[in-house]
Amino acid sequence: MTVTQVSTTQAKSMPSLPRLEEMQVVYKKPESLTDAHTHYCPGCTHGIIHRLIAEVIDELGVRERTIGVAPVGCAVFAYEYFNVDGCEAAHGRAPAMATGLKRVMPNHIIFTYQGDGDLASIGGNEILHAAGRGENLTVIFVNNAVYGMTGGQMAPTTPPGMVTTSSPFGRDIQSQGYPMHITEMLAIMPGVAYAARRSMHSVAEIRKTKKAIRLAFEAQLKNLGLGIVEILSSCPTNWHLGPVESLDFIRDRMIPIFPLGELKVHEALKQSK
Amino acid sequence: MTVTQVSTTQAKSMPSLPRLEEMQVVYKKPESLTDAHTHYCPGCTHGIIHRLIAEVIDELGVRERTIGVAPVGCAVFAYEYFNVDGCEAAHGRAPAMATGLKRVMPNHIIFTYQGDGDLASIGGNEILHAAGRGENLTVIFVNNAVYGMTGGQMAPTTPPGMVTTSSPFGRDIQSQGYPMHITEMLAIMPGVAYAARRSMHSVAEIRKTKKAIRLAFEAQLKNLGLGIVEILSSCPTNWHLGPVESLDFIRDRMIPIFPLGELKVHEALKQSK
Amino acid sequence: MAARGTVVIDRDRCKGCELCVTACPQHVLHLDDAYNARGYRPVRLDEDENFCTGCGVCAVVCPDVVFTVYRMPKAARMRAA
Amino acid sequence: MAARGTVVIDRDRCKGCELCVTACPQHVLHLDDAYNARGYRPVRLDEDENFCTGCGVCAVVCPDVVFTVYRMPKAARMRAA
Amino acid sequence: MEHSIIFAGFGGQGALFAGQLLTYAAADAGLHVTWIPSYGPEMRGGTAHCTVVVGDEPIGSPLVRNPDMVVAMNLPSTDKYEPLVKSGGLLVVNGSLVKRPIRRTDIETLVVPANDMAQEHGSQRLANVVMLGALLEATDLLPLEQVEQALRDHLPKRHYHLLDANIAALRAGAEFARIFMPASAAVT
Amino acid sequence: MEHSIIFAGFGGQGALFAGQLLTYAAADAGLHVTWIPSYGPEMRGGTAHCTVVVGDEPIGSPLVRNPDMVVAMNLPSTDKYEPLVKSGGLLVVNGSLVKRPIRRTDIETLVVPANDMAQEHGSQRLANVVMLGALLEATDLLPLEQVEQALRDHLPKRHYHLLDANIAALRAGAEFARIFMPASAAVT
Amino acid sequence: MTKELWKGNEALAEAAIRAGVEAFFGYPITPQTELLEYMSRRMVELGLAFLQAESEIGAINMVYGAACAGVRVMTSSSSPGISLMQEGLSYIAASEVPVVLVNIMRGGPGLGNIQPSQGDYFLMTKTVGHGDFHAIVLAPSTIQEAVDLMQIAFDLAFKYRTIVTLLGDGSLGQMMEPVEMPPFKEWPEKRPDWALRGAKDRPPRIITSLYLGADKLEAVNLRLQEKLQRIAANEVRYETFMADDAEHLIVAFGTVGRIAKSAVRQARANGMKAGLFRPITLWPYPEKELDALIAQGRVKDILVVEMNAGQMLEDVKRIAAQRVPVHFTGRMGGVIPLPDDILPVLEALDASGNGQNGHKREMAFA
Amino acid sequence: MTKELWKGNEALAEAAIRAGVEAFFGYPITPQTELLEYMSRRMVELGLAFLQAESEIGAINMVYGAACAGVRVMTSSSSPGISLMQEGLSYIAASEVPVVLVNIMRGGPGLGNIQPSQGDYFLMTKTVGHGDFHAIVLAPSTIQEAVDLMQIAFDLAFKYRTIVTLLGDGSLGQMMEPVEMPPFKEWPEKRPDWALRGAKDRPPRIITSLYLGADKLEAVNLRLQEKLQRIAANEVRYETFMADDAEHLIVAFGTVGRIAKSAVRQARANGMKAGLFRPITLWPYPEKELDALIAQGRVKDILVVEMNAGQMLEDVKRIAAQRVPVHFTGRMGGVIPLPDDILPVLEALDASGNGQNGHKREMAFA
Ligand SMILES: Cc1ncc(C[n+]2csc(CCOP(=O)(O)OP(=O)(O)O)c2C)c(N)n1
Ligand SMILES: Cc1ncc(C[n+]2csc(CCOP(=O)(O)OP(=O)(O)O)c2C)c(N)n1
Ligand code: SF4
Ligand code: SF4
Ligand code: SF4
Ligand code: SF4
Ligand code: SF4
Ligand code: SF4
Ligand SMILES: [Mg+2]
Ligand SMILES: [Mg+2]
Repeated sequence: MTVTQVSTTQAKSMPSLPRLEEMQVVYKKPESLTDAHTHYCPGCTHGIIHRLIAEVIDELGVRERTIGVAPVGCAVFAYEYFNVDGCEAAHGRAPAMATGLKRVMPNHIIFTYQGDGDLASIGGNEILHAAGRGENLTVIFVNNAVYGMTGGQMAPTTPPGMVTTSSPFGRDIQSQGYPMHITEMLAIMPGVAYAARRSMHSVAEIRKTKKAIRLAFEAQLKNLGLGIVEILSSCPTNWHLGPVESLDFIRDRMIPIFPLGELKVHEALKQSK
Repeated sequence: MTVTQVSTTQAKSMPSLPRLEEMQVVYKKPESLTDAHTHYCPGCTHGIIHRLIAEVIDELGVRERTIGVAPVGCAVFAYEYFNVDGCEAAHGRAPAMATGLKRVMPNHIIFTYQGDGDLASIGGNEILHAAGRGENLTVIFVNNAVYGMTGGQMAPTTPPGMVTTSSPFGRDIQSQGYPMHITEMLAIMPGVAYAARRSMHSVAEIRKTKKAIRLAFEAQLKNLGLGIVEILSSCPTNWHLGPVESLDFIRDRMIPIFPLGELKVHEALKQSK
Repeated sequence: MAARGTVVIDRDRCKGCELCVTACPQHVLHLDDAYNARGYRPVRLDEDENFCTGCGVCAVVCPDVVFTVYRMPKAARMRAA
Repeated sequence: MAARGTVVIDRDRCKGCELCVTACPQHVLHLDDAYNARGYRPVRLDEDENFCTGCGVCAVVCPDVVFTVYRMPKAARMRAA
Repeated sequence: MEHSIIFAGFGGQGALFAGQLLTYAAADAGLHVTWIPSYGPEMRGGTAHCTVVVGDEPIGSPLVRNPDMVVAMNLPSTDKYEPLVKSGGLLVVNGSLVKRPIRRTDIETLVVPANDMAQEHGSQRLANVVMLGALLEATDLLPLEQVEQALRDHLPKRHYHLLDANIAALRAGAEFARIFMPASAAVT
Repeated sequence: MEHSIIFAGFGGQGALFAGQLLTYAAADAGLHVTWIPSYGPEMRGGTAHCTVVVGDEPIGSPLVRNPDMVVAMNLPSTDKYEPLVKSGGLLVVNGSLVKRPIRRTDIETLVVPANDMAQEHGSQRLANVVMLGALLEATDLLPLEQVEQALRDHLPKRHYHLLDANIAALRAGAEFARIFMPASAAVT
Repeated sequence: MTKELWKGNEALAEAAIRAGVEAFFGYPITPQTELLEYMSRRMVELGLAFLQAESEIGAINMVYGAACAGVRVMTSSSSPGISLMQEGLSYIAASEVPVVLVNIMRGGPGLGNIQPSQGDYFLMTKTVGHGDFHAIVLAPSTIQEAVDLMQIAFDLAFKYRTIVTLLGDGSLGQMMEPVEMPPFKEWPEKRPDWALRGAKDRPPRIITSLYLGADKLEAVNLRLQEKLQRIAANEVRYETFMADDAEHLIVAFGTVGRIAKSAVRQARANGMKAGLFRPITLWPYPEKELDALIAQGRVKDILVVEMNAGQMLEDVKRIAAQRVPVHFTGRMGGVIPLPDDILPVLEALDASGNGQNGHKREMAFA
Repeated sequence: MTKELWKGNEALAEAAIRAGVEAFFGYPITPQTELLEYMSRRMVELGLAFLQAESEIGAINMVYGAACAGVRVMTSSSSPGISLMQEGLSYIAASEVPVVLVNIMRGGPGLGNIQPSQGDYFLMTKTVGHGDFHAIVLAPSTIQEAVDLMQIAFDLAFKYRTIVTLLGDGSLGQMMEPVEMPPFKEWPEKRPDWALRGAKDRPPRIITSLYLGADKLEAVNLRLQEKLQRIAANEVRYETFMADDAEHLIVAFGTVGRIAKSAVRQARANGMKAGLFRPITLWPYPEKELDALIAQGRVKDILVVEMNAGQMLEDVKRIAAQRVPVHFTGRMGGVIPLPDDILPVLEALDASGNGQNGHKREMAFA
């Protein structure tokens, strides 16, 4: 990171204040992120999720043996943002690709980062069976209710009535189906060690999301099975809302359909909490 | 049907007995089955399931507007046994093919007949999304714990420890995963109007299975959404057991893993019961 | 007890799996010694001590739709009894 | 009340989404009028009535890792107070 | 004759619509014409551009490497396309947002304070038609009236109340070019 | 020389193993040989067959349309292969199960009461080696000893206690052929 | 002339509506998505069957199902999505149900990018799946032509019970051009006599691709091949442009075909005798027609231009049979070959008196 | 000679073990299943990675993942399963990771049947997915050759970072033949310098097939094409049999290649000057070698024999370039063409003095 400009306050900082050097850094960019600027739209919470994952990797000290699997979706370039080895899966197939990696490197930490179109639509079978097999993988499942990258089409997670570019009259559950609760479905499988749904809409939830991500990685470190965190995330661009209003959309339109909470916590993880 | 030989009793039937003509036929081959002899192994309960479906189609009087979708699996020739229009889906894709048929002929009755390899393994995503969309389809899901047609490989439904041709040391849940409960997973979806697991191992269960199949068709007739009946079925050939012992295997080895019962019954179906 | 029903067996459909033999409550079904056209020993109705009741259980368990089941109408049964 | 902490802003990373502006409990963050190299109005720390506490909330909500957050060590804070 | 024009700007600046307007006008004038936008995830970069090719014979490629003319509505577009304009071509720059000098000397440059002029007509959102007006005046691609008609015919219904403002802004752009365009610049 | 032999019977009759035995023996004798079974869902039909091709040059097709010899262990196999045996070829039929006459006159036929003979050696399951013994005797495909050795080398371990019975049955088959084979039948 | 400006993807969609499409199943993928989006509004308005499938595999198998009902059904996608449809397409071809498929190609292989490409020539023309079959492949070079070809796509599909593909690239899908939309087409009410509509007053019908006996499957294949030969004999389409007296013959299809036309015009203006042979059907390929042109003896050399590494090139070489040298130039990865790329090659050929024989693929990447 | 009888599928599996395979992901499908079944025992015994995937799509993407770790990984399937792998294979090719793939072809199209076929020649050689690339395709005609080619498959895959395919058919997979198994191969401990093994003491590595800029993707494609040209220059394999003085040259591969050998022997015995050209690499095709043979002038006509409707035929015609007539005979749907099918055609050619030019595909289905 090149700090291009220090905040204006520094100049006019009052004499009663200690100088920067005297202060403690309480937050800085995690080592597990590169310096690259992301291509995400302003206010898109994909970026927050990236940061949380990187923080967890830092804290667990596993950066040097972590491999990230990027999806096809807005996060397609995730491999350029994480400071770990990375690869690019075909649309929906990240859990299969991750399985291949993990099976030949069981001591490495493998995570997938997948959108709702990627994981819940085209990739339903791959996540289902990775979970069924109890693969020791960590899955970050970013639910933003639409296909962001391709321009905001309906996803399996789109709320009923929501207008998207492929549901111009609003999602009609009669003909276009109901929002899907993949995480709930996965949670009933014995191969799943940790499953939670969290959200990006508030500071408190962001903090809880980080804890969930940490547990999903710990499940892998302890070889307990698959850890998955579904994260309600914003898509200001395709929702046609400002970044801040998008958080309200998550709260008001998504959470009622996708309740937050932990759906499955393996016994062996309960200590760590 | 050509009755090639009447039972020996008829010859020596006692005078006190009424002759055949005086009796009432209480059971005969349903109209919705053709005369073709099936290619199933002796004692394979695929045949019973076929018959039950045909009986239900007869009873509902929908034979002339029913279309069956056969799977890739031992039931690949199902279309030759049902006396209805039929087609052959690619492996696992019957729910998608059925969706295509139903969407262009919403007043027809479409059912798929799928094995556990077909539905639960390769075809996981197609059934998931047909259920998610609440397609008005009837799905008969024949769980015989193995890939019958290809010679008895492990399926997602294979009990832990079971030796198959691709789990020669017995299914090891650590590396080969846990038996999958697809029907339970589907049952939580609002698009699913009826979901039940039944079995072929006893007369009573066969009777219950028929009721379940009937409800799964009624769900479609009433446009309530997807109806699915998972049926525990035998595979004497690949289990290397006699037909009768195979029923014991269902009872003793499968039912403990796959409990029987109704998992979901739409309100509107409860009257019909 | 006398027979209250009977079954007609489509011999060439039978694969000799014995599911019906095991299931028949009256134990009146047995495998024939001879083979049918498809190489199986088909089932045979053999009423010695017991008699077929036309209960239909054999038809329920048979995977190959071998049976047509007949039952004496109530009236006839009365007459016979 | 005086500042107990501060933030360093990586101006060119900022996309001006205002998530931090809304979230900052001290309301000390605002968008700058000038554009940064990528065409966005980046955020600025503006302490008038309120002061940054180094609480880190801005860093928590920022999607673009714009902030480095500093806090006065307890000892120093005591001294300052 | 065949001419290629690239319109480029930030997402909301209406570069794509300006190009479409020209395209409609050309089509209505019986010319051959193609319009093609930048597409795909670049949307998220926040910039957008389109290429218009007009001619009196069927158009070959809808895309060009070195356009005859570029309408650059912001700095990144200017940076990107200044080097690409065909030698002898024309670069129309939005002077309201682009403060740097144009370095190329083998092309004609027309700097239009489009946002400021648009604001005078009621909204910065009209900067795109201001720029288009200037382009039309500086070239003989099409008569201004043809584009005015296209505006009347193709302005989306929801913006119809802005028709007059659009036409005024278009004319203002042309007017500006009439005054400020170097004589040599009647490229086509 | 190149010879093709089809072994066919019900699933449990061991036609595939009889063919493999011949294949092992041929390979051990340094001949070129291929063995290919019927495969796939036909297993469920309950019948099984395999084709063995032996020769002193590399084998071309492992499959044949008209085999030189057929060993038919049941009626369906006899029905299926009688018409296919190459003219001048040999059909060895299991007379214990096939009661109908053989109609072809342009081929040699050897009817072996294999099940009955096998039963005499302890198990009907030995019918396959009885048939193989007869085939070997009726032809000069390979010396009997070569197959005896193959039995010793390749009989699955779990059946090893049956080795002697197998060899005895094999020899009995040969013995039967020696007596009952029409002189003209030494096909190869 | 009642021309309107249409975006390629949307024009294809509307053209399909005019052609009588009754059902659409698809999955979003750039640069094809607007086709699906247009359908999501238009078909619903018209009460037709529209469904965004869970994946391309879902989509093609839904198409397969609807096609079994004797309904006019289509799907559209772009390169990676077409790869995923291969199994389904092979089933459809073997089952002989009529289906229309649009492929708006993008840069590959793999995820590649979303720019225009012709990298799927082999994939589309040689086979779209396992086993012996071909789909009819129509390759329009303008939006108008795409619209017009869409009008015959369902006819061909139903006439031959086959897959008909419209093969375009990202630029065709994304660009706008003036287009004259055709009127709505009339179709008979009656469904074909193989369609699955319920076994009422007739024996059940079966649609399958499974034939366990080798003889049976061979018979099916012979019938399929015979049909393909009929198509090859009757359905070839192509265009020539200044080809009659051409010494340097460009062979190019689709978008490159139209660009090559500009190049030919420029070359002629520069005094070169250039011409264009543009196959419109890529399968069946206009073999006889190209052969005849070469046989006339005026063509001194051929320049194949493609937006790929040289795929149609193989067919042209086969047909040219070393009678004239066949050269190649092309761009890949989403770069469109412009007249600027083509003219220098033509000039070099003109200057060299086309001495060298054979394929100079190096030129491709100069 | 320490030959043992091996079933083709199992021999291939054991050969892969000897060649050092470290991971296998697959899905059952006849007539390939025994390969997977053998691996399910053998690899587990050896402590290697074996997994029966949920589908062929799962399998190929697991293979993709494992290959990114620089591990020797393979999968196997049969025709419909290969169709499903197309997208994954295209990603693998674009990402340039080494992978070995076995296709034991069956009758198609669609579900078809499980009998031997060569119907996937186009699918395997022209492209195994969208975009511009080829896999190396090795086509053994005996089990021994399959075993031997498997020994070099991983070398080729790693040397060129490419997909290497072993292409057989149901008869190769199902038959047994005497085979000499090679010893276990030694491999260096070190993983390749592109492998994803964790960013320890080095910057992170990325394996991707996404290149948004057209220029970047073109550069990748140029590198890919350059690599393919290197392979084409160095890795061609073929066999000739009595071809030196042959007047009637049969061209056939795989199982048909061995059958044709018998036919050649018989034809020679009948006094005809027949010979065989058998490509072992189907991609790269032994073009120069076949060309040279024709150029010698002794060959009067060519007879292509395939277990399909005439696919390799197109390549042979391209290479023959009308210098000699190219005829075709073949069987489909799982029927194997026997010497009995081939000899009459040879005889007809011999008798006719091969007057007619061109392709008599009708013969195929006599
Ligand atoms: C096989 C295939 N089908 C379709 C696409 C096009 N595509 C790219 S991203 C995407 C959807 C992404 O949506 P999601 O997974 O929700 O991620 P988001 O962009 O919303 O974060 C699609 C359909 C593709 N690249 N490959
Ligand atoms: C794409 C594809 N993959 C694999 C196969 C091979 N195959 C045929 S049936 C089958 C499994 C059938 O098992 P199941 O669905 O459980 O049905 P069952 O035979 O047990 O009734 C498989 C893997 C195929 N035909 N197509
Ligand atoms: S399109 Fe939506 S999900 Fe994608 S980067 Fe923009 S805001 Fe985020
Ligand atoms: S293999 Fe198993 S499932 Fe298939 S027909 Fe035989 S017994 Fe039934
Ligand atoms: S009807 Fe009942 S009693 Fe009669 S044979 Fe059948 S099972 Fe036995
Ligand atoms: S159950 Fe049916 S098939 Fe089995 S023995 Fe009885 S009659 Fe025969
Ligand atoms: S650290 Fe806290 S007080 Fe300081 S700017 Fe950030 S949010 Fe505001
Ligand atoms: S949250 Fe980050 S990107 Fe958004 S305005 Fe604040 S500092 Fe800038
Ligand atoms: Mg999304
Ligand atoms: Mg099964």
